[in-house]
Amino acid sequence: MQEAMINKAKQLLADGTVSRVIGWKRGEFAYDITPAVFETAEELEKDFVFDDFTSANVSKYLVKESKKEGKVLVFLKPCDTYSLNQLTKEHRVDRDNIYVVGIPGGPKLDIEKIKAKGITGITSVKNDNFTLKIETLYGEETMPFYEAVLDKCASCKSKKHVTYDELIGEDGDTLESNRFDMVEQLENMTSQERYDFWRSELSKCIRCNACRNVCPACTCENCVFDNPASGIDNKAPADSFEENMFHIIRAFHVAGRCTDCGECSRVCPQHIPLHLLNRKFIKDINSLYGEYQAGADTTSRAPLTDYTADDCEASIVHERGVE
Amino acid sequence: MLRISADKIYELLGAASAAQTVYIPSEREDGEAEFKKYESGMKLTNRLNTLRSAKDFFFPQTEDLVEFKVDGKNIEISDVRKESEDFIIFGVRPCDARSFTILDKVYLVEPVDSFYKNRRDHGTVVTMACSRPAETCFCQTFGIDPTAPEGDCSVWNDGSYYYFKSNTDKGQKFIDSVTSLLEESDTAELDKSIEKTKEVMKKLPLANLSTENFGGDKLNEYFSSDKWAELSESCLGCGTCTFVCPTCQCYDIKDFNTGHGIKRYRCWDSCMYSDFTKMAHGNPRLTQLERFRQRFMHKLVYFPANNNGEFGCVGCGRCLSKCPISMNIVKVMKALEVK
Amino acid sequence: MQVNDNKEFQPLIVAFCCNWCSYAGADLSGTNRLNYPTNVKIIRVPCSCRVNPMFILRAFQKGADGVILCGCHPGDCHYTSGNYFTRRRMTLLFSMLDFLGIERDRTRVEWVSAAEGAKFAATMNEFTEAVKKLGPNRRLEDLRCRKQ
Amino acid sequence: MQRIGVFVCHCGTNIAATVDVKTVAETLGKEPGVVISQDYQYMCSESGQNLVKDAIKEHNLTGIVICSCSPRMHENTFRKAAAAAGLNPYLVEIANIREQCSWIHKEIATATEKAVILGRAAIAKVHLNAPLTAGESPVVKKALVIGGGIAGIQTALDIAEAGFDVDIVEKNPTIGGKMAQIDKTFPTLDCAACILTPKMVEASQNERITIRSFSEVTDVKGFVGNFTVKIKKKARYVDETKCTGCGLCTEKCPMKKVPNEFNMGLDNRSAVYIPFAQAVPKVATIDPNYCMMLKTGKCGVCSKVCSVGAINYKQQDEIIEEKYGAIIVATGFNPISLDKYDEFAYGQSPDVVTSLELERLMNAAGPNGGTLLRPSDKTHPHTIVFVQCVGSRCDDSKGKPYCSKICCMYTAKHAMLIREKYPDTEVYVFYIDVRTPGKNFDEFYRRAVEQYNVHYIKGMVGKVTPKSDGKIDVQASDLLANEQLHINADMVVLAAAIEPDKTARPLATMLTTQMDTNDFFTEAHPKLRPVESATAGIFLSGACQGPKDIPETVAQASAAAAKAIGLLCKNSITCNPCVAHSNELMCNGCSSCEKVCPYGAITYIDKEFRMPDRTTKVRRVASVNPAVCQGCGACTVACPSGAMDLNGFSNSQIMAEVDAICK
Repeated sequence: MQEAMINKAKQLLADGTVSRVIGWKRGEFAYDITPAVFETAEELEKDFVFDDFTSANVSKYLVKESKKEGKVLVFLKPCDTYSLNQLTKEHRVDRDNIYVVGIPGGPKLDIEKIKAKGITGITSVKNDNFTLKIETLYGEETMPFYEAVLDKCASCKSKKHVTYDELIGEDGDTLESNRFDMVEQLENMTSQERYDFWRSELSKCIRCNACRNVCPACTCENCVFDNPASGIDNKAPADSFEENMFHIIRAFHVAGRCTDCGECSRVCPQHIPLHLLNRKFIKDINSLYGEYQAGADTTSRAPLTDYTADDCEASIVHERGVE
Repeated sequence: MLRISADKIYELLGAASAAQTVYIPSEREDGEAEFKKYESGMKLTNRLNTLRSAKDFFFPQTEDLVEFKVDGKNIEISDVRKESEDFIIFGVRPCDARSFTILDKVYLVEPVDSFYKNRRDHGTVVTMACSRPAETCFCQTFGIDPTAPEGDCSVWNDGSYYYFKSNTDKGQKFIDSVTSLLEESDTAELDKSIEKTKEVMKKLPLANLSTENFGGDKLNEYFSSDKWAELSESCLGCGTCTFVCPTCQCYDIKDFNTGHGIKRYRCWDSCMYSDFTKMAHGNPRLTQLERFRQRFMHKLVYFPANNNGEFGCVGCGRCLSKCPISMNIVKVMKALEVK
Repeated sequence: MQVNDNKEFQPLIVAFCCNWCSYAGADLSGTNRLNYPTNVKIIRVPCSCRVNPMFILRAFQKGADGVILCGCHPGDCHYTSGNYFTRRRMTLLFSMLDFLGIERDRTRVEWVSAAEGAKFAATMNEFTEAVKKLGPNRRLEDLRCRKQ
Repeated sequence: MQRIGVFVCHCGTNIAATVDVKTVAETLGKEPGVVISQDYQYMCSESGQNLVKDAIKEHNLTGIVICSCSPRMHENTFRKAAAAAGLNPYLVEIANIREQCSWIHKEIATATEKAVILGRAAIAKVHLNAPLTAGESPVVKKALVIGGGIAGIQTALDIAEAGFDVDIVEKNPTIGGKMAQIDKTFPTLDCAACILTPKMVEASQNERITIRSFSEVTDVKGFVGNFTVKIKKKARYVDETKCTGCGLCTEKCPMKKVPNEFNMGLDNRSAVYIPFAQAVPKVATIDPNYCMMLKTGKCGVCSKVCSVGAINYKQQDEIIEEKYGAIIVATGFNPISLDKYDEFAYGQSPDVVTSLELERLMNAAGPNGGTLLRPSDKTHPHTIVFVQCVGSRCDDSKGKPYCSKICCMYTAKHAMLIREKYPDTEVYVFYIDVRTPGKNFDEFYRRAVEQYNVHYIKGMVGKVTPKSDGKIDVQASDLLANEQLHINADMVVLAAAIEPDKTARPLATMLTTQMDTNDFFTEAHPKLRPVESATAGIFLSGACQGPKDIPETVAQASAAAAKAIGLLCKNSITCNPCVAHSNELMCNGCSSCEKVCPYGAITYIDKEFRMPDRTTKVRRVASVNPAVCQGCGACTVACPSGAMDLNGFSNSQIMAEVDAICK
């Protein structure tokens, strides 16, 4: 696949279709891959990588890159295409200036899950028929591939590319996923249990803003949390309230716009399951206002900028589930 | 050297915690380690290091500085400083131990930061030598010997025993407080284990990373390097690297209206943020390129320039594993070195 | 939160009322001398759709024990569609608060027309009682703001 | 530094009896920024107002807070007082300590405490108030009426009468609308053409009225007082300025087999046609779907016979752009299609007709010259059955949930006319209810029943079956007698529900006006602003807003005209300054705000920004038209970056109030 992608990129660069390529660049280790812009065939040959660790959703870079001179080639996994559609819909990218090559999706690996097994000194990770063979400074270790799969891939919602100019490989379809299971589990807890769960999770927050800054839906010119005029700006979780506030507003601002790409939870250095907040909104929207998948298209009205006269009342929150 | 059998280490921690609060690195549910107040039954982590660095003990993420009580048109100013209580941080890794030396150079020089000093005076740092360095470790680059940690008291673990050596009066006080549990022994077993570690250190992927090409005299050369654009282009501008970094020391001062007054507090800031050092005219570092450059120039050029060649990095490797896009100081150093 | 002499817990209730219906409804309950507790403090907004979730969280942060939002009945919005957006926004916000384990009875949306002075007073009485039962807001408070 | 004045009103004892006003004034006087705090018996009285005015001047106040009755009562009074004293009227805030404090609480201690808190909230808000100036926007003194039926004609006449230019855009070749097709009108039974056609002529002769027939609105931009409208003038292949309406072409046209829409397809017309004798403008139109010349290039008869050379086969659609200050929608209605009503055999038998078809069958200018004959065999019908509520008051998906309102009356009219002219004809009317509210309406209906012996039967028609002998079997139930009936009828007339014209929905989108689920335009307020749309400058005339009979339509048409005249006679409009505005530096251009704006006040522009690094960047940013924005604030919450804020109710002002209350 990597070869095919490099060749495709070289061809499109050579024939002048695009002037730049967004992809992933090899790092120091087996897993530390950085999204990067490639401009020449040499750079692609040298550093372009596509493997089990190229999980980063690069669609957000298009906000900046699509406004530069010349067309940009971007390799998007199925989940990433939803993000691009949403950005297109919100006029945040110049779609005409983007050449999308759809590539197969995951499952991709989570190095943190491997490290959590106590495996350290990792020098290489190989997938041998769904068993990971991990070379370390302290000998070889193995673990089942699926135990190291990123959470976002484990609950994949779609293998379908919703926007592309060209595909490498076959296009897939949307999947029946179990992505709302954990949300449902929490809904079935008592209010106190939910409170305790979220307190223990959100109290870990160091307010590094990685969740916000990686989020393809968070592309505000000036985020309310960075803007002293908003009255809610802050740089630190100075009180448990600030932790709640930040994450509620963050999730609310992307409600109906979040495509559930899962990047927020992937990048959280504290492993807070932030995607659950987004999924709670998605689940509510689906059940209260009809199935809606943000980014599935570029024209439909978002649930929060739409209504019907017979929408349910807010009191529905009081009427359902466990207190 | 004084030592204690590994199975008795919790007895020792229990004894120490009777006199003052002891913090140990311990694992939480998600497998990450963090410093927690020691209580009976807790276990030391097997992870090499804590997710957050130990700097929090002396330089917490938020800290109240002063309070203004407002009643109508009257404003009363109150000092919220309190004398810290004595505490022990047990199990600080050599890299984090060195980070305190770096923070001291910022906060204990005139004008002394009284908040920092207060905590520093009351804290005893008990370090733990490394025996299983990770692939992300590069403390050797900065002249740190992970088998010979600094701190008030150094501890080694060869698997069967913990060995103790004091480096300061505070360290000695700690050893004295648990001396009844310790026994004198030779270091033959320990030396063997240290040798093994040193062998591993030679094989570390970043073992050959050198600071040779960095330092205060490289300012012009690196500041105007054309590498920054490429290095910074995928930076998200989040503060993860800064907040997990044991040596990052920048803070912002903010006021919070509590309804009955104003709390003025400081909190960590990140040079990666768009509003870092924002002034009336805006941020002097206009794009992420300048912000990104600032972080690494500070650690590799400005800091040594102002501190007799000491670098602002200890090679703990936290940013290597935590950066959402895996851009880090090692990649920067390697890229800048290439002519 | 206020504590009066007999130490019974007195919740602080913030009520956002739209100018055209609910604020007028509140005025009408005044005109008709219909009592409701002093705990309720009204903030006038042009339309219920002006209420940002930020305002509601802010109220809890600064010490409110309950927040209620009142607007025109669906279909009667002075601005045609404002309260329809309010309804969706608040449904989702309240659901999220509930999901985080914040007591669901601390928040409410009620449609009160300019003619429903009695409904306004009844709603406020009822809501104040409900919040009183819950006790002080502890799960969504900012400790820095707690009165000493 | 703010210099705020606080004025606490006793309102006689209304406030002072339960609120210790002295304490309130004293306590609020200690608030930061407050330089004077006074109480007074009646703040709204002239002397009270003078107190405020003097204080503003004496203390050079930057803002005032009045603790008094509801702002809905006296906000304007105090704003005017402030303005008179040289303080911007929007630097006034009211703390409602009467309706929302003294009148509902009994205990002085707690009521006083609450009054202080409400006062504090107002002070906190006024600290952040900005002086606002109501903007002005010029008014183009010309109106556009969309639709040339009786509603549109009446509106146009009234507006022209008031001295303003007005254009009527009519999609058909002639104005006149549905009323032109109607035979007689209830409850007076005067002939529709006799009262309508003079109005049509009047409209055409009025020099302030321009009739743009055979034209459609294709685009509307702008806002109240300043709309720019694109009108497509469809090619009629006849030069209107030359055509004299002599009708020779229509006579000579060899293509005569075109269904005549004016007669509901009950007879035929030629390919070049004038819809009816009194058409305005009386100009021929060539139907390109049937004209042999246009279709095959062979014929050209009309061109040859036209003595003035008006025929122009090369004519093209033309787009005209005009500016208007007000737009009146008068798009009217149509009977619904009865395709889905197999049970009534419409489409199966030519003798099952709709009421509008019956109008043509009975009309002197209709297909039978005014003699009522069965369409099938041109014989005189002896038994006629009328079926009411066909598609009206339906809870299924086939019909409409509402009452079409006019059917009861026109059916009574039809029944009566038939019985009058053909006493040998038995007339049955099947109804659910007979609804006759209206002046002289019930009397009219009773005449039908009592004087003309029309058989009114409460009950539904179950099935209509055409029989081989040309008769029609009507199976129905009589609910009062509780029996099943079979009527052997010659004709069946269906009172089809009426629905808004199909062109209304796209038009509503262009106008950014609201529609209900039935596609009727929504009025700004169902009771108090029934002829205005919620979008400023757009007015509603006639059945486009809901089912109406002629008198109601004309009444609403004149009312809409009056509203439009009220707007047109202003040179400029004062805008409400409490409107939304976007901080362009923070705006993402994401379009969220536009989607929730009920008025279409938000547009997007590509704007060039000078970046701090001296480069320039073009970004899409929202721009609020203050003349259109009504200040609801929906956009401020939809905006994720907080770029959108509302004057007078800004984020910081509301949060300051929250803070003050929660102190």
